[in-house]
Amino acid sequence: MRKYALMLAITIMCLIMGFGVASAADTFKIGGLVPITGTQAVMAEDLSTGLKLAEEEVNAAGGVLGMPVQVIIEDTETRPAPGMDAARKLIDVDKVKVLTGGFSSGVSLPIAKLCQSKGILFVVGPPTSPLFADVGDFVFMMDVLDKFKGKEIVDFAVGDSGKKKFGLMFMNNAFGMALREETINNLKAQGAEVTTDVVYELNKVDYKAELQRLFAKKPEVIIGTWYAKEGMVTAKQAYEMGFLEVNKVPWYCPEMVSSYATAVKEIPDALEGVKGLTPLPPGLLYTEKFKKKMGRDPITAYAAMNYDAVIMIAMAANFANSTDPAKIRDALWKIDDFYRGQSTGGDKRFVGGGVQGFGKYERTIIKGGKIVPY
Amino acid sequence: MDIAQILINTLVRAAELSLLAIGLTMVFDILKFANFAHTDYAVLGALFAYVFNRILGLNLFLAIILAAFVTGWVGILIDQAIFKRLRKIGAKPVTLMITSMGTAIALRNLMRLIWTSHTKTYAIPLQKPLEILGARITPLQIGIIVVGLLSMIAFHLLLHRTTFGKALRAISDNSDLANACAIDSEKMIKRMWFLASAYGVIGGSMIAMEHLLYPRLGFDIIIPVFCATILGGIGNPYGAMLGALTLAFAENLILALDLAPLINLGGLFNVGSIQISTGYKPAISFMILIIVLLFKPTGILRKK
Amino acid sequence: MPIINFIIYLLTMIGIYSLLAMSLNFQVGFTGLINFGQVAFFCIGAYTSSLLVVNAGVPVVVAFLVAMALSGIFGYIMSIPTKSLKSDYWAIATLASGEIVRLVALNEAWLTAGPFGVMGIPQILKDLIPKDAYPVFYLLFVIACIIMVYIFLSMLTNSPFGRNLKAIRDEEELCLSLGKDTQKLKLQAMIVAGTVGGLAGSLFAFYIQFISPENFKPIETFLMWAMIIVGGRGNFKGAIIGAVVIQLFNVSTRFLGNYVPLGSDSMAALRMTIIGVLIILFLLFRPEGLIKEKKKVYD
Amino acid sequence: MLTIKNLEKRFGSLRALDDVSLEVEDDSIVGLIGPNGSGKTTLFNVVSGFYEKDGGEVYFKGERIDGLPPNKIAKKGLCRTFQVSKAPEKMTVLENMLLAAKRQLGENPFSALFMRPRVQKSEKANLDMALELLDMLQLSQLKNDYAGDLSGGQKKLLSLGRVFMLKPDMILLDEPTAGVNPTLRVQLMEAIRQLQKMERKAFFIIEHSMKVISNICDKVYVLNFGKKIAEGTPEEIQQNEQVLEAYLSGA
Amino acid sequence: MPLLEVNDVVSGYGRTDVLHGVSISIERDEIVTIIGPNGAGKSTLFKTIMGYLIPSSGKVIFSEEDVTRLKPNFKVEKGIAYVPQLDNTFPSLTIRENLEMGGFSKDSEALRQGIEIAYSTFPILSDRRNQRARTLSGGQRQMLAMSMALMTEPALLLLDEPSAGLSPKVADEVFNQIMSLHQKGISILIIEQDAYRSLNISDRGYVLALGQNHFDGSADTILNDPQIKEAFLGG
Repeated sequence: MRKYALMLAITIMCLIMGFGVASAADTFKIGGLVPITGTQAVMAEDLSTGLKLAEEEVNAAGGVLGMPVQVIIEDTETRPAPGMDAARKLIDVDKVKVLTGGFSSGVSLPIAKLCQSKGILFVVGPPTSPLFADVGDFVFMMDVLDKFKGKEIVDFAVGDSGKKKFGLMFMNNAFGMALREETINNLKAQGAEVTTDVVYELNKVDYKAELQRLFAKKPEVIIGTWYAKEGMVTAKQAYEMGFLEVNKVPWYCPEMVSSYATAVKEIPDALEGVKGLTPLPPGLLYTEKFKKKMGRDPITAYAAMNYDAVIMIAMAANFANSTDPAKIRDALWKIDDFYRGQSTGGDKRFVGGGVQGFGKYERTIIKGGKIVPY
Repeated sequence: MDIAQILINTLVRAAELSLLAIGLTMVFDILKFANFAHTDYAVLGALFAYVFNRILGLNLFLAIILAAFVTGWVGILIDQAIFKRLRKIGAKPVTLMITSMGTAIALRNLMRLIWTSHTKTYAIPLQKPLEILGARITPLQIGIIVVGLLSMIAFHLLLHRTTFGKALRAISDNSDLANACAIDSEKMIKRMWFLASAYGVIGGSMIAMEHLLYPRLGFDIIIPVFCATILGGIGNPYGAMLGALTLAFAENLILALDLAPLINLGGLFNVGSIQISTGYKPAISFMILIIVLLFKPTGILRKK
Repeated sequence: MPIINFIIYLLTMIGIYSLLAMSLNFQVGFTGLINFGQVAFFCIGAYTSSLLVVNAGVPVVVAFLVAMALSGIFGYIMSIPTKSLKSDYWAIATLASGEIVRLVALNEAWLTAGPFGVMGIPQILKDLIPKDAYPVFYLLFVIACIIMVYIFLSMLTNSPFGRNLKAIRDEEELCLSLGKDTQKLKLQAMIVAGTVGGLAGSLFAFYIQFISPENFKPIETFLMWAMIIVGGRGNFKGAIIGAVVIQLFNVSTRFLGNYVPLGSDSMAALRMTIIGVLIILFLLFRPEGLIKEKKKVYD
Repeated sequence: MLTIKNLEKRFGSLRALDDVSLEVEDDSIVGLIGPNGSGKTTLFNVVSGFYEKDGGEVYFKGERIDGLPPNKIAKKGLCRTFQVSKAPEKMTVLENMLLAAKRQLGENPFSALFMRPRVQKSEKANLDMALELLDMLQLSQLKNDYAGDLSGGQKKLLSLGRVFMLKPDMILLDEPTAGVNPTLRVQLMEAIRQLQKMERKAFFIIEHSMKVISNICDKVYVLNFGKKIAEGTPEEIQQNEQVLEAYLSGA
Repeated sequence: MPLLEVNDVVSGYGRTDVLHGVSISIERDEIVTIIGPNGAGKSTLFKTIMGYLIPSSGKVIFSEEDVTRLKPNFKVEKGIAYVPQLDNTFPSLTIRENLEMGGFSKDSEALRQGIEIAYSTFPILSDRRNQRARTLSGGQRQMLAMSMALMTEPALLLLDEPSAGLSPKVADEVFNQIMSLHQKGISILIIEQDAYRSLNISDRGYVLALGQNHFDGSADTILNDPQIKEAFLGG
């Protein structure tokens, strides 16, 4: 009995000490949700850096209403329940009024609903699900919707290859399936045929059977998207199975950077000639800052969205001359015309439902181990 | 359906899986529990090999051998620290199994603490595929199949030609009697852990070479390895190889199968091609596992 | 007071997990069924109740009951192989069946909306409760459920039925020789456990109001196991204490970041390492857990 | 009461039971003897349903019972004890006794929950009976100890008590007196005989001690190599040449 | 000084003691039989002598050396060999491999010689050397088990019910073999349940009951003691 009483006491002490520190100082706090562990952990460092860079920059420029900005980063573990823990902790314990970041739509959606119901502003960073638009007026998005991305990639692939038989390969999660749906709709609208439509489970090490299936019906063009780990394995295996010969069957990818950022460094030869969309370039300013801080190139473009989100929140708060989320919300609609962002082509104007309407995607190709404009 | 390619993919995957399955089955055979941490040992070894290869610049082959050696000792160390104590207090196999689950979680996250979650690769160039009978295979894959095969033969010889192997079989048959034959079973168990972990490392490094390497890899491969082991009959090393082959073949074949002819019954119905959704691929090994357990609980090859 | 809100949230989650841990303890601690697929009950309960309400407009009470029934039926299905399988083989089979349930939820998009998850799960009795009091109301609701389940399970385990289960756990052959249909008993135990798990799933779904297959990965089962190992098997207080300890530990490490100079990735890795080590240490040095199984004494 | 016809059981090439036929009459005590490894326990295991037979038939009260699972056979009133007594580790002696009681209402989860008064009433009755039996077996001071902590002899007694709780029509006892101290052993035999007389139960006993056998058995069967080599009254058996040769080897 | 001395040993499984203070001793060149009913603790005594069980009190002394807490494999190296009751061979190993296991601690030359001796003593083993042990009949299995135990050239041989499950004829053969081993200078300790045959070849005997010494004396005394005869010999 004594032992467990002691343990409980220690745990509660930890909690109380945590509370004590968390509720200190006179700062403007922004909650940053980052998938530090779990399936998307590979990008965590970049995503956090995006947030931290913006924080430093805002503070160097005088902060918000004279207060320094503090971005409190919490781990979502890429799972909904701990994501909820993180958001609750930020809102209830750290008393943040504004949240940003997020990665998987599946993790961020319940948080968005929570924010809406509590009157907390949530400027969603990388997630792209159209469902965010329906949540309510406290939710904004920094990335372009799948709807736009789907059309963009189909336009690119159909126009560029001039072929009509498509094989699709998308990951089996909210992001992948939404993109797949938009892609299929757009392909049908363009009169193209989908011969095979492969969905794959994340975090496996062998995708040969899926690739075999993808090519079983002899598609003429491939459209597919991955995360870094799966992109690397799939590219390697496709190459080794003779499926990655872009002069025979061209490959298009709606998410070049997140799919191939690792692969392009490790196995550039395999990916030579793969085309796709890049939500970049992140402004030179951002890339340089990132390089200066981390001493390397960013892996993912999504981090720039986190950066933009923090800057825009700070600008809006200053513009509204208030830290009230509702006022910041209204101000966001007013400042979006003025802000040249670092992500998705720089245009950060919101349209109905608080989503990005004008983001541009650059058509890119992999050449000599680099993603370059096509 | 491209049978030749399916066969080659099957062989490569089976070679990797069976190296891992052998270690698992050996531990089960001697200590009678399913070691959930087994693939994590393998990944730990693969990460050691990465350190030797990429950071110390050692030849990859040497790096893997060295890593297998180091990890073998880690396996012994963990056994001495954890499993031996449990054996001493006469814990049930189920307790050992749950403990190994705890060990797996601790080890996996410790690796993440040390090496971060980022993916890693060895210093080997991208492989150009060769064409054989219309199927593609890379030299590395040929190497994997050969190493797999050689390791299996070595394992067979070890079990049947060396005193240590015979002693292992004796302990597996009847450990009390083995003790009465002056066989120091604790010493043999130590060596067994060394061997199981080392074999795991070879399998793990081959997966790392052929696919990717990251600390969570152990968790992502444990189910197929378990499946192969049980499929062949736990405690039987040849069963483990057969199980690995069967599983690898099923995974590759089932996704390629077109069920339409089965349902159309020679023109009775007219359905287009019906294929199992690739989203269910991870379920294949589970389903096979459950079906085998239901109808032949001892696996394909009955033990002894 | 926002901190109070956070504590209420935490307690609610602890409550839901302690239901799951109690259900698992009923299987492991009382019947000796090593279930590594406990998360399946959680998943089935959550999906059934929320889909019935969201898609079919069924009243919440009915949805809860159907969810519990369905997950009980799944318990029944899971119990069938115990007839021919040894306990460790069965354990691995349950691990597989837990994953299969998740994969079905992920792939049968026509029913479950696949990876997008079930949106728009309404709050129970939303109109009757003032908004500010709602979290407290739900917490009380969960606590009421725990008390009910606690009484329900204690009554069962203290009855001749529970005695039979304990006998199966300790000496199955003896039980057979005394004319007990052990297969039927296991089946009944799994149905009971499934029902409780289904209740926890429903409570979770209607609290979070959004569920997706990502909620139901094998790691959840592992956490439940950690709870009953730390708390102690063979009694339900242990399950609750275990849930409190593990959940508090999980959350408190979020605050530890303020003091320990470690990155968040390392922090999270460290947290899981510690949970793993905790399990090992408990099994090695205090196998009965924090709270021992109570001896039933007659006078 | 029990009729066994041409029973066979093989383990691989070993014939553990080879064409064994025997009978146990209503309210009689029958002994089964034979050297180690002669198939006595195997016979019990087959009759009580723990092993599957390879041939032959088993009838109990005129009903065929071979092929039934052990619990069904036990329910029909044919119960057994084990050579190495089984004792659930974390259940007290009293719980063990109550466990065995027959047709308990509370064994069904529904009635356990919703018919508590009646369940408690039957528990009370069972409890009284259990205490009485424990008294007789001299275990009552241990009633709240874990069964796993008992000594081998005490476990034997407990297993007898459990079987009596079941109120079966016939009991198979596998070496009931091994490891039990001699004074208690006499009492035990006395108890068995009384039970047989008062309640008209049949007993089928594996024993090593000839003394026990000749004291209480009406009839004895002798097994060797899975074959029945003799049957008769204890006196007859002790005179039987073949038995002396096989079992008492050279005496 | 006796070869083996067991002094007032208390031992058992887990928390349950089976032996409550048992003492026996064997001189060199003796055959000693321990009899007693099932559950008397005979096998427990052997397991305690061999070191599978560590006694909670008491001592086991072999060749004037305290070996109470030594693990079984070291006891074998010291010169005690043990043939368990029924599971006394490795069924999935071949006969030759079984013999190799028997002589596990020997170097290869000694091993080869040992195997040759075993083959010449039991030609049937030689004929079936590459077959698995599970194919052997009961008597052959017992011979193999004894040959395995002899591979270590022990000074003391512990036999747990050597005639269990054997037909009288085969049992006679086994006992003849035991006699001839004894003539080679090996001391032998036998457990028997129904023990006429083994008492007949023994010098002395012990009667164990309920985990305690009940009686000891020369084999003839035991065989002719009417009380023991009635209580333990089934006569």
